[in-house]
Amino acid sequence: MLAEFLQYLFTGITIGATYALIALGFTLIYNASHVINFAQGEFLMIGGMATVSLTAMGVPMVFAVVLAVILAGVLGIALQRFAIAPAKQADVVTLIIITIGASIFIRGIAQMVWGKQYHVMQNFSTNEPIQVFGAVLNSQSLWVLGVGAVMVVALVLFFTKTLIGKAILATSMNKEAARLVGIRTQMVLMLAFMVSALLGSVAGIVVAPITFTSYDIGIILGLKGFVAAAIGGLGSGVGAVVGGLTLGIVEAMTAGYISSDYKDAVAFSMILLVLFFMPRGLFGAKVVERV
Amino acid sequence: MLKTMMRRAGKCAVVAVAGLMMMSAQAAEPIKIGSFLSVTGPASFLGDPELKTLEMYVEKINEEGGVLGRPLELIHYDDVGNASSARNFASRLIRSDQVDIIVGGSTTGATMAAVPLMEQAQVPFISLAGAVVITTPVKKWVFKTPQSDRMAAERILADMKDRGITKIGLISGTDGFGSSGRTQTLEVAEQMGMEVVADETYSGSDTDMTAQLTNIRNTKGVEAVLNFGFGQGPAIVTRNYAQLGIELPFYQSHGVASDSFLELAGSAAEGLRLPASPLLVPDSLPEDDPQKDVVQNYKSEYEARWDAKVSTFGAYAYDGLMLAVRAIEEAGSTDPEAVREALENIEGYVGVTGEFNMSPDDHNGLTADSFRILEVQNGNWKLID
Amino acid sequence: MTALVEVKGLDKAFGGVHAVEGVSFAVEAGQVYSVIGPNGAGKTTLFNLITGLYIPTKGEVLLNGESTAKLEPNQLAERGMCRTFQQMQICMNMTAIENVMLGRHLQLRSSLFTTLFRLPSLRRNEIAARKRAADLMEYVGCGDYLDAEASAMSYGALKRLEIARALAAEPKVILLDEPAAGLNATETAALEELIRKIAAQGITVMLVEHDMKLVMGISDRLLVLNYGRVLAEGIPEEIRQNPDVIAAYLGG
Amino acid sequence: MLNRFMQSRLRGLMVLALILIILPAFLGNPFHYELVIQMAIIAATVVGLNLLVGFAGQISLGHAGFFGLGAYFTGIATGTYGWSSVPALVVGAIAVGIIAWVVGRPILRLKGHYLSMATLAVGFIIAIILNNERAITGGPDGMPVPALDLFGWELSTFGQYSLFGLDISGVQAWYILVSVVLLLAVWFAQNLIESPIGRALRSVKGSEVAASVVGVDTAKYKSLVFVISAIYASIMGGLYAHFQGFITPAVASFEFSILFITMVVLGGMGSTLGVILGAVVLKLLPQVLADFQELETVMFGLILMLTMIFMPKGLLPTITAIVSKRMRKKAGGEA
Repeated sequence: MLAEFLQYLFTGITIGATYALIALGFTLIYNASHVINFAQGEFLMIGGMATVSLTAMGVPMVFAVVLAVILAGVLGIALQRFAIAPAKQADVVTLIIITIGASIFIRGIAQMVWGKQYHVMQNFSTNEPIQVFGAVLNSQSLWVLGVGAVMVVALVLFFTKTLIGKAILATSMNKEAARLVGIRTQMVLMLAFMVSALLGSVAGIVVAPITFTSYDIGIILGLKGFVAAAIGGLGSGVGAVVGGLTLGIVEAMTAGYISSDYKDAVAFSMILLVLFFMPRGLFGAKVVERV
Repeated sequence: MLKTMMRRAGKCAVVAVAGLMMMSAQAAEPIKIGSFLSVTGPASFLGDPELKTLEMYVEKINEEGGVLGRPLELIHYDDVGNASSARNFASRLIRSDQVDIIVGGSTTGATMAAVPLMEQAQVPFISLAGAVVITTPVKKWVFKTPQSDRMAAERILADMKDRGITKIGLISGTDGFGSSGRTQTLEVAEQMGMEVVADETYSGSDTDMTAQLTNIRNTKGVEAVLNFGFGQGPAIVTRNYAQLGIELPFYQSHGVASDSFLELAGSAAEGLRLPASPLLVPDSLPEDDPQKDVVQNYKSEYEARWDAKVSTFGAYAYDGLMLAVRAIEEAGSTDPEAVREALENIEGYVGVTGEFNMSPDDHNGLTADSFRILEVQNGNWKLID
Repeated sequence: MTALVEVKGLDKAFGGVHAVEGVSFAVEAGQVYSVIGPNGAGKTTLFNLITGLYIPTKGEVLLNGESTAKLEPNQLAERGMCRTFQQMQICMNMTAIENVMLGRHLQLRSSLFTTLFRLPSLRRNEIAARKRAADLMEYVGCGDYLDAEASAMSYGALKRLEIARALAAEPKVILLDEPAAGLNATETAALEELIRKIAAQGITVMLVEHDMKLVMGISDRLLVLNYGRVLAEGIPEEIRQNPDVIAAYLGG
Repeated sequence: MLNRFMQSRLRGLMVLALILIILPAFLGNPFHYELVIQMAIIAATVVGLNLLVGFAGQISLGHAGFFGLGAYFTGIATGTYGWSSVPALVVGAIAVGIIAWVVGRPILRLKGHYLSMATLAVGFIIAIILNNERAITGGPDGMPVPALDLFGWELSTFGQYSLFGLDISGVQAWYILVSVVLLLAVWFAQNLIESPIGRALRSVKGSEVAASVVGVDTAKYKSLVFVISAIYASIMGGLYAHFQGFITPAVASFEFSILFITMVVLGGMGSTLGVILGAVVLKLLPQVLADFQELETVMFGLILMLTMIFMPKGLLPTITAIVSKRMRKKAGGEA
């Protein structure tokens, strides 16, 4: 009984941590620019695929990871600079379509460069699973959780302790005011996209040994990240983490205890339920409309 | 370079270069072979080798003088694994390109979406997809080259029975391949007096199947586990299976019968069995095996041309094209009814997938025996029987 | 006779901060009733409470003797209450005249069937509504914009357009939230004239306004808010001489 | 003035009718007819979606769910239970309308991205159900759908018919049918938009607060337009099923929902003819790009992105704005 439960929990937390990292990426960009970036999943894909192909070319793992993350970061900046920034006045839906176009474009390039096959990435440490009260835990799960935790702490420090982080926060709260006090909002927006891309690519790298990686892995994981962000409440960092973990755990528990057929349906019903009672997600800011 | 250019340009119309060499072919109109395949998208691991095979052998046949003295022209579209675009491209092939025969349909969904059109337009159609519904009940104009999933289920369960297994745990994908395979397995198990005691599914995009496997492990009486699915899902299942330390005999379906599966699953695949065509183990076939030559030739030609590992899915296209050619030759024309009849009466064609014996009641022509049971040993396929 | 609008012990808190606290007053039909007070005194919040956009923390509002506690803004509109906004709410995706015709919404009930087939009755009603809207636009003084897109109009014209829209609904009481804000002297004078005309039609006018000259000139009664509380209430003469009011205004 | 008003109102419809009448002259073979027929079916669907997105400003990322439900209802009713097509389409539309009303009431309270999320979830749930209920829907491999029968007429794309003494092929008959349906869809949409109901809808997009204080029951109108657009989708889904002859759960998929909303945005939100153009462009693009093989995806993404960046208002509104600016300049120059 306990072993079973633990097993589902491990599965849920691992995948949930991935969702959380993606959701954080959504949150970051949403906060800075109020854009829902449907290309978020592609950062994840770039991270995993670039690392795999670089190591295959003989680049040592550590350098491969660093290069992949940098590549994703550059891509994030490019996305903001060339796709989002020129469309300042666009409608919310129009921006969504632009990011969808961007994600199709990135995916197409990746498919041309890296092909359509799935690729394997080795576990960072041992392949031997760890036994905990009869449940087994993939050692890579610990990496996912550990790296996830480090990223969250780093983000918190970034936003509370660094000037750049504070500038992003200020811009998200009031763009005009931020500009008036001398913050270069365009820079800040690019930065937000970059950090978000870094987050995504790191998630893509740590999770790749568990999920494999391919040019199209970003579609569904990106979508799940959006779901997680919405459950938690768009724009809330805590919400993104809680939303991601909740989604992962609910999926695993449903697959384990209820029906694997309807696992995804249950996850989506959960969103409806959450939004039904809390129209702005679990931790979403309560906004009073000014009229 | 030129080759890749050619592939990219146009509809991949590999029209005869052989025209100059063959006097008769010079004047002759090409025979149009239409194809719609899932070259990109989630089923690209099927469509990609299939297209490569078709391109390569159409070229080869043209170099050797074509069919009935006429060159072949391959007209191909990519349906991205989407059934409605498959249907639309099938319609384009029939109505706009006016092809003589169609060899294509990587997935069952794509095939079935095109079937009503083929039946109405009366165009011979050789499908490359697996599900038993494609040719059962028999449809006048529809044939197929892969063994059906039903045969795979029969073959797997028979092998289990030989090992004294009667209670199995089943885990399948929710995609077309997995869910049709699941249905067939449930039916076959009942006929063979075996019991499916656990029945789990996962969706194509899932990244962890530990929860489902835990359920199967905890089900009382499971003696072996069968995973029916294709794509990366079965590789994840295999790895999760190993991580959970499940000791029971493990079976996969023919959906993952390729070397890339071994790469993905790694050492976790050790000891698992699956039914496959002998293409994966050409060298371990006995000398007197009728398939030995054709299998070895296809493998070496494909690998030389594309610098990529051969897969059993490409072989479906090989057999499809060869059956089409043979039928046209026997019919002596491209008259659809004549070609259809010739197809229906093909007997003793030894292909890469197996030996085909078509009949009006059987538009597949293969038996479950054409599947060989392979086991993964030391990271390689090993022929069991 | 009961008051048209009666406010009883109204209270609204935003996360512990009381924007409006214990406010009570009554407006008789036909009056011009103004709410004044320094910035942040809670005037707009009060209007939002009265028109059902906010739900009060405590207290209630009676319209024609009926409690409005459970009524949505649109239900209040059905009962004859209409308003304009400090931050204008114009539908920029529509033409000017359509904005005013929107105000006729309650008078233009037509079934889905009639609409889909555009039956003659609908066409007749539309023509009449358009005529009425055009008249109202002339009435409030933006007749020049009959064919214009709302997005092409000037600020002052939009302010008047909003009033026209409210009037199109044939309200019993109209609430104007800072109608003179951002207007120049000439425009303000025109506005004062307009408010007088509206009041002369027998429509009760409630007004939030900063322009003292305007307010004192046209109001029958005044309510002075400070920090969400009632500082004073009465006719203009009383308010002018109220020492608390003077202190609040001079001190603030 | 009134005359001009009437003229401008029906001008778009007449242009569309004219195009549909002339078009067959340019259709070389039955496949071209098929493409146009599909375009028309999809176009009518997005005309309905545009009522919701373009006019009422409520984003739906799950509209294919209703399209799929309509398609499957028709498929199952006619295929499995032997109904005739017209009742299947009508009952399907009613059923889908009720479903839309039931799910619409709670989720339409949501705003912005939360509404997108909720509609996305509804679409996904529908697709998952269609995928999983094998016994009824045939599962992921899909199900065949019989040919459309119109009051005893069986309309197969391979048939031969005679209409008023004229011999027409099956695809031509279909072409006439969907042309009429599309024109009706546009006519209904325009009638709706230019009515008190339509104004109420547009005001919900323009300013929900303004709408509510003049008496518009915004919740009611949001539900109404949600249901209407779902009914559009359901009927067109049913026709699509008949036309295709075979449906898979992909008709209800997220990708399809995204395609619909992209057609609306690309063509021009709030422009009925615009979204039809959007449907035509996005339906044609894959056929054109099919020749580019591996570059297809890249080019599709690039075209989508660039169009939206440089024409954020959509194709048709941008084009008309440019044209009318030119004409004004010309007129100004002459005067």
